Amino acid sequence: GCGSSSDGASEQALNLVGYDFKSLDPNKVSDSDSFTSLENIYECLTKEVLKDGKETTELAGAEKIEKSSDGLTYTIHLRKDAKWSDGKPVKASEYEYSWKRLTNPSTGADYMTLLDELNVKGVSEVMAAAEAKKSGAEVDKLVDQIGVQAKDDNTLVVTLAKPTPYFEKALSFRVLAPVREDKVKEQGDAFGADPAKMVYNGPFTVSEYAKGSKIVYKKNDTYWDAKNIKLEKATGHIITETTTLVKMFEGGELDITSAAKDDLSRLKEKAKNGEFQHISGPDAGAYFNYYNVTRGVLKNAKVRKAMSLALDRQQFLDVVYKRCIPSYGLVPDGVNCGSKIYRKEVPQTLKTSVDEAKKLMTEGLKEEGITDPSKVSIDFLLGEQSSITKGIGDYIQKTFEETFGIKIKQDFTADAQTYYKRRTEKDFDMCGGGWTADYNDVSSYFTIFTTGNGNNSGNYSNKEFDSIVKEASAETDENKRIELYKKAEDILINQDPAVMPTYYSDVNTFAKNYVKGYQIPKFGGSYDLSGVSIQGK
Amino acid sequence: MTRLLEVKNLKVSYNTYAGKVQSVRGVSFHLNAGETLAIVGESGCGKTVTSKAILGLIQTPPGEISKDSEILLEGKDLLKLPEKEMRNVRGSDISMIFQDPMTSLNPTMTIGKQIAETIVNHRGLDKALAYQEAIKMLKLVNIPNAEARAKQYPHEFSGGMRQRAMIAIALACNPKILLADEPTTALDVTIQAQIMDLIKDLQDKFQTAVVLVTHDLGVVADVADRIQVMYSGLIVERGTVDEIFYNAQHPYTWALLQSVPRLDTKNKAKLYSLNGTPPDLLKPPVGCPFAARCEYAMNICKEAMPEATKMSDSHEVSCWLKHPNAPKVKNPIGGSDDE
Amino acid sequence: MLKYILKRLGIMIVTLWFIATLTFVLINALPGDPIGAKAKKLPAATEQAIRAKYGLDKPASVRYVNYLGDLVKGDLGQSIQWPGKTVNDMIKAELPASARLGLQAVAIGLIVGLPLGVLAAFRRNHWEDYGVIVLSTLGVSIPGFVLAILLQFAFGGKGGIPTVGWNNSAHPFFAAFKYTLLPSIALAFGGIASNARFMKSSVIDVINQDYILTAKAKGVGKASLVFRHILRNAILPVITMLGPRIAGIITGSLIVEQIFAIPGLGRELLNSINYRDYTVIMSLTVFFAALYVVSLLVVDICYALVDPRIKVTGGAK
Amino acid sequence: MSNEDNKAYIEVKNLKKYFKVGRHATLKAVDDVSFTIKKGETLGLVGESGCGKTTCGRTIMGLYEATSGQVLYDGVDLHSIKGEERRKFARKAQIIFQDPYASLDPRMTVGNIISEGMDIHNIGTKEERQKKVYELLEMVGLNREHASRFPHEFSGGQRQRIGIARALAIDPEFIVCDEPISALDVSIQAQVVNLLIKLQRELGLTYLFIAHDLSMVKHISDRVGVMYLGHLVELAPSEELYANPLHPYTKALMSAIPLPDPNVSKAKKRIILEGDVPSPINPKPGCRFASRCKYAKKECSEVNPELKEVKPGHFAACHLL
Amino acid sequence: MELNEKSFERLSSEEKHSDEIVRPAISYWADAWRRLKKNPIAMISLVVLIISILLAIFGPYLVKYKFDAQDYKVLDNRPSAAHWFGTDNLGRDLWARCWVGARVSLYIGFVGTLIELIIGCIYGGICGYFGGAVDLILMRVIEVLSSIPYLIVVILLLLVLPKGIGTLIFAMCIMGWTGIARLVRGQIMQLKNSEYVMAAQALGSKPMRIIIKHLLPNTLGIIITYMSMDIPAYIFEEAFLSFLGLGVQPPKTSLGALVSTGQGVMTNHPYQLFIPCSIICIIVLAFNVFGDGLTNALDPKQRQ
Ligand SMILES: Nc1ncnc2c1ncn2[C@@H]1O[C@H](COP(=O)(O)OP(=O)(O)OP(=O)(O)O)[C@@H](O)[C@H]1O
Ligand SMILES: Nc1ncnc2c1ncn2[C@@H]1O[C@H](COP(=O)(O)OP(=O)(O)OP(=O)(O)O)[C@@H](O)[C@H]1O
Ligand SMILES: [Mg+2]
Ligand SMILES: [Mg+2]
Repeated sequence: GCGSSSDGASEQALNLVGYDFKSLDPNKVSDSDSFTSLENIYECLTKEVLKDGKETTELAGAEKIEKSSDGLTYTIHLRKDAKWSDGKPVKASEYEYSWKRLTNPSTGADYMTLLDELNVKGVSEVMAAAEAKKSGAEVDKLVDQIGVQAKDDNTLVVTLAKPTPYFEKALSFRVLAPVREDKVKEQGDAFGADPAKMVYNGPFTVSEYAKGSKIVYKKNDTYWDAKNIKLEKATGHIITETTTLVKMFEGGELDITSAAKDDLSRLKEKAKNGEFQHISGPDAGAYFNYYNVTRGVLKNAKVRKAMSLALDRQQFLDVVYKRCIPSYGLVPDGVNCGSKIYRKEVPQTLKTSVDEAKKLMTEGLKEEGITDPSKVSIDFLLGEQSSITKGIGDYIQKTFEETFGIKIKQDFTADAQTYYKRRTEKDFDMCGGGWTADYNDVSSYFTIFTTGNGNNSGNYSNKEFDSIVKEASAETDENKRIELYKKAEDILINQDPAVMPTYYSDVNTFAKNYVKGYQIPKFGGSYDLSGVSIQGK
Repeated sequence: MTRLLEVKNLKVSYNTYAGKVQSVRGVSFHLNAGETLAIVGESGCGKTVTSKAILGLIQTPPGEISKDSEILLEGKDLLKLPEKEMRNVRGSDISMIFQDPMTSLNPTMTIGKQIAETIVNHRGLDKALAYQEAIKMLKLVNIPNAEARAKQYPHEFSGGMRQRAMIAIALACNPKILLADEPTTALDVTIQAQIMDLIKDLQDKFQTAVVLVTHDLGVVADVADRIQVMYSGLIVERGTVDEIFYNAQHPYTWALLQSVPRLDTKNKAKLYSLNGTPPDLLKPPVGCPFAARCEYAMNICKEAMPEATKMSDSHEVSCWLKHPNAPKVKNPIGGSDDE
Repeated sequence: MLKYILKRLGIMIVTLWFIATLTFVLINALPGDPIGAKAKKLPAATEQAIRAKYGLDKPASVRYVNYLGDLVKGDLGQSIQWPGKTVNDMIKAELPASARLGLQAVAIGLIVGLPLGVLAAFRRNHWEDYGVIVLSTLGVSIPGFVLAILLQFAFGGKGGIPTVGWNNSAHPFFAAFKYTLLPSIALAFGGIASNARFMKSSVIDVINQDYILTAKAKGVGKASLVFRHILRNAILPVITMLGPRIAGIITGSLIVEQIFAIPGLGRELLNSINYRDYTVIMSLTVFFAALYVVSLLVVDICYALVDPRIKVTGGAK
Repeated sequence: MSNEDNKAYIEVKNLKKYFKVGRHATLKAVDDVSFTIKKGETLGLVGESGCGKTTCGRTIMGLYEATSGQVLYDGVDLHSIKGEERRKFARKAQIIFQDPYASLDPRMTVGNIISEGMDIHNIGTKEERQKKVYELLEMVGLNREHASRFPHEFSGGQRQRIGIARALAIDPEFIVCDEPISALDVSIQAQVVNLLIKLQRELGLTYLFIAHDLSMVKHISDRVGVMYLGHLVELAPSEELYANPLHPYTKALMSAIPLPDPNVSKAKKRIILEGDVPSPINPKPGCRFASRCKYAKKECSEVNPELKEVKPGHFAACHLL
Repeated sequence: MELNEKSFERLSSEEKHSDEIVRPAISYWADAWRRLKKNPIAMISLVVLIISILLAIFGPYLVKYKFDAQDYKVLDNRPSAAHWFGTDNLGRDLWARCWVGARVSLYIGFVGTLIELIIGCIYGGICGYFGGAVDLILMRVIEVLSSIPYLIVVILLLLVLPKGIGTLIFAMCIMGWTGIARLVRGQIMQLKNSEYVMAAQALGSKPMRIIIKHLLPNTLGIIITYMSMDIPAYIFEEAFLSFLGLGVQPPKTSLGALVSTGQGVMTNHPYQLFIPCSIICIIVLAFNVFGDGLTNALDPKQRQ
């Protein structure tokens, strides 16, 4: 717990929620819990920071990034004072090793295709070879030839196959952090499992870890910018119940907490009185219900649209979550398209209208040859039972049954794995889901709905949409790109709906007044502690 | 003669789901030093309860001892003694051998310790000495190889040996009174003979008064000085051995004596037997409890309890047949009629 | 004795083999596997690489043989969900917490439950008896997870008792003590209730035995009667139940471990089931089963040591 | 009475019944016992408690599998028949148990207890069974109303009579009476024994009467066998045995019979046996009584004496004879 | 007392018995019931149980709200005259929900216990009666079953079988019966050496007849105790599974599901936890106390 011994001088120690990492190997993980750790212990070439309320990309491990005029070659100069926690300098070859390791299928990295998304030269060949089940040696050779090269200890040259507007932004993604080959060789498969055996190049190290219980971050003294890191120690308590977190926050055991439902309004009230700070804002998560466009009445676009129109999202959130932001589009606020924030440029177009919904539904059903809506039964896959999913299920069921007279069957799975399995196998009519971008660009919100994409759970396929998205990904002109995505979003939400948007997630964090500089990154992990300091505790 | 123990009007009842079981309904008797008093009677007539009451081992509740009962040990009333003092009486002044040697010893304690425990309690010896004493006691009751045996647990003893261990416990502190509740029922005749001899020996040595509860008339004939016949919570007849065996006056005593087959009776001849069963102690009859099974029952027997009639100094019987107005009855076992 | 133990161990190995096989079959029958189903769809090549790495691309029969082979070698395998972690590591890291929690809970259950049971037996059909019945049933009639959270809210963060957490490092016993308090109590409730119950009926049994009467007739004092004569005999049946309880409480504490953020094995098992972490489920199952069977054996041996009537060999000397 | 007086009805040949009580321990409860019982006869069996009387009786009934040896009923070996046949055999032989409290199922009515055997063997219709139950109840001195009651409502003697009624219900020819009176007090003992004798007279039953009350055994039996630690040590007509015991153990036994007559009893000289009964588990070779016998010779502890006919009809197993 | 001639006349044998107290012919069950009735605490719990069962059947119809009717105007309302137990986060009436939940919970408890009892008794009976190799093998099966994590089996079954209460009960029973089988086995091992069993054998009974007619009825007391603890155990089991999201599927509900939902809003709406939890407590308590009383009443040792 937090000692009461240090009343005088502010101790630079923080207690907050912690998360279990799956692995500390940056190449291997894909879950936000692990990213929370990676965020604080590794440094990439660039980093995203919130400056004056705006997400901006800053240089971090890189000192200078030179882009060739055709936009295909990036020459990245590393900062010379960057060091690992064992005192060794960070070298360009460690980036090269990491990226190639990420791309090599034999690693089994979840983000194997990342460099392909960034259009790095030679990577698509590797993917093709892997898909074709080529032999290991052949693939290794292809990997070796991809457009990532350490020219010397401090210079990394990356060659792209085509211009990629969001390349520099993506460099902040922790999957692309450098990896020490010697450590990987030494530990083999176990690399990333034991924090004590890891080396860190970020502002913090993991000094103590008990799975399922707590994770302790300690300031990394060899970090090049260590003098600007105020926080000495952060203890993350691994707790899943938010009620417990709130209780501990109010009882003084935590300095920072999130909150949900009734707790949220209570804490907001207290924050208004200045008892502590309320950090809030939109987040990068977009939530929606997939329509399985290949099944039953949901084949009909009018039916899908009708359902999208019928949902009173504000009421839905008031009843179920008591937080979050109603969504009438696909992309949440605060995600960039180039230097502009997409949502600021493109307003949301969907409007709740029960009358129109009813009309559309009747038409749609007629087209499908159904006159009696009570014959229609929609299987709503909700995943594991929790108070939230139960709330969603009950609310949605009631709404659609009352509005249209159709039947909604709440379909819970025994566990998460079954849910994912059924979702991947498209064994549902409607299914809750969502998407959060990995780096600050709108592109991935759209790519997932392209024909055949692995995350396209609703079997959505629209030729026009596909071609627009493809065009947009290589479009270097910011404004044109925004226009293209606007068109794509209109197709996805209005013309030929793929999903029923429900809400965007938001940030609702409370911090004690003495906690300064706490940042919640939009992409990747849950918090960034590098700017935190304790003042006047 | 010194009256060591005097029981006056002992009444014990048990509260059960079914109602109040009146196990002992007013029993009075005395015991002199060094003598053996046998209590005989049908099973369930209150023999065990009487002896437990003397030791203060009736659990209350469910048991209940009537207020006007008295049990005087050398003049002090045991029923009024506080539990603490009663504990000092138990084992040192009065001790008891229980009916079933198989279950009356603590299975998780060595025999030696079980004997030593009494000695520590009452003679104030320290543990080691008491243990030595316990071994001596074992030797005294003829357990061979006592040192080794003392270290064993009850289950490693045979029935006869267990019973002897029980006796050793009971006699460890030279009690003035030994209550032996059917000490040999579970044993066969050869062992039974051994045990009875042993008790007799010890009694001679220490001048212990013995109350022997049994329904084996053979044993009674062998060791008792006086006999008390109980029926349904009451004493119906008492007297010296000879008086009871050769000059019994109560029809129940007659029945008891008659129904035992003798070695000299004719093979397969019909044995004398009593019909019916003893009365339910839940609602004992107002009259003589034996009336329902008595050959000689009269109207009065059902209506009132007979008073005790003194036949001699030591011989008393409670039967309406002894009333001067009652018809004369011939004693079926050939003792002298009346007088 | 030795022979008996060896024989029991032999039977145990067969049992464990059965358990291992059955678990293997069950796990493989579960839909979904640790790789195929994730929030984000993995590239096919990645999936394949991972499958190959964990041998999941081989037919079930081959995997079964490998699995048994590894088990025999004492290698419990690699986690799929937590890359780089072996099950042996997990057990090493997380058993201490679970074991400590479990043992403390059992201890509390005994320390509180047994006296309550004795009290109830001695005061049978008095208010103390009813009090114990009501108290113990109330204890078990509040679901464990509610009880745990209630305890957290009532006592957590007060008087230096942390709401959640654990301390494995530093001073192994005392530093951790405050962390163990609430979860052990939460876990102990069931034990208190059932110990009290069993103890009550077993004490009543013993009180009615003839040898207690013998002891009373000897003039044995109250304390010595209870401690030397009654308890020793009454505790035997309680011992019998203890073994499975200890083993069970380690596996059974999953909810409490989760609520109190304790790095324990129960939570690990729950996790692994949720994530279909094949190797972890199978190995933990076999490990728990082994624990269970061994504890049964230990209890039997203890029982024989406490009760002189029971000879494990069954024969006379 | 039977008309074939001299033919053996039951023949027990070298019967052995061992119990395995541990890995290396065998309890020889009945060890090589042979005898015969004629039809209509009562054979008494006495001996120390634990000497194997009950086991012997139950093995003869087929309730225990014999370790070796034969039990012939009218020449048919009981232990060679199996399954349904064996179950049918139950109609010929029945048993009355030692303990009247334990041998009646506390949750069955007396009527059901008595008719159970008839149900099993499908004897008669429901009404006939009912009638038979009433007859039996009256025969053993209870009344009809008792049929619908439960055992706990009866006294020990009454229960023992229910046990007798149960045994009689399927018209057996042979009854093993396993200490049917030892749990009862004297006045009731007499009732039961009288009943058994009456039934034998009326129905011509054959009894194996087990008890350790020697006076009672003498009273009821035609011949008496004496057992000691699994061995049959003496077998003779009852008058003869009591008048003239040959085996040292029998002698001790006879001398120890307590007599309900103070003058005789106090005057009587008892043979007090030294030592305890040895354990029947893995017994030593030789005469089982040797360790307590004051006449024991070297031979006694080495060779097991055979049961020989010492006088006509009087058998004994002792090296001294 | 007045003595006259007549007093000393002999009684005839009928007269002797005229006032002999004959206990009324009372059957075993009537006797047990009579004894149970004398135990006030057991009777109180019996009444509580009956009321709970009645409420579970009729309770939901005492209010005009359906248990799954949502009303967003009354979200999370405290108990009031309109909603006796208040409302939940979707504005559903908790009184109706609690009793519908109790119905499901009790149903699960009773049916589960019944199934378990049947399997457990037969299995345990066979183990106990035959002993030897049969017992050795069958007991290993139990050992194996009780070593497999319960959750795995439950999840597996919930995945493979169609969803519903039936499946839930089946999944719970499949592991649950081992306890009672053990218990019955132990009892029967003791009882099979009773003389009345041997008497039945002597009459030529087949083993199954002996198990069913003699052995099982005589284990009744302990079986009832077990049952009185087992029914609540099922209610809990379901609550536990509900906590993990594996219990009864919405829109249906159960006491367990209500408790696990209530636990999430404990700080802000304690009544949502407190009410269903109290109902569980009361039912469980009543079962336990009643079971205790019933065992006492059926115990042959306590009989007079
Ligand atoms: N704890 C008890 N609760 C209720 N009734 C009891 C209790 N103990 C004894 N009784 C009753 O008291 C009566 C006398 O019992 P007691 O044990 O003294 O008989 P007994 O003469 O010793 O018989 P036995 O020869 O069978 O030992 C019996 O009817 C018995 O049922
Ligand atoms: N089922 C059994 N398993 C093991 N040993 C047994 C079994 N039945 C009896 N014995 C043992 O066999 C021996 C003979 O027992 P049995 O019951 O035949 O003696 P008994 O002569 O009838 O004695 P009692 O007079 O006490 O009834 C005893 O030592 C007994 O412990
Ligand atoms: Mg008695
Ligand atoms: Mg016997």
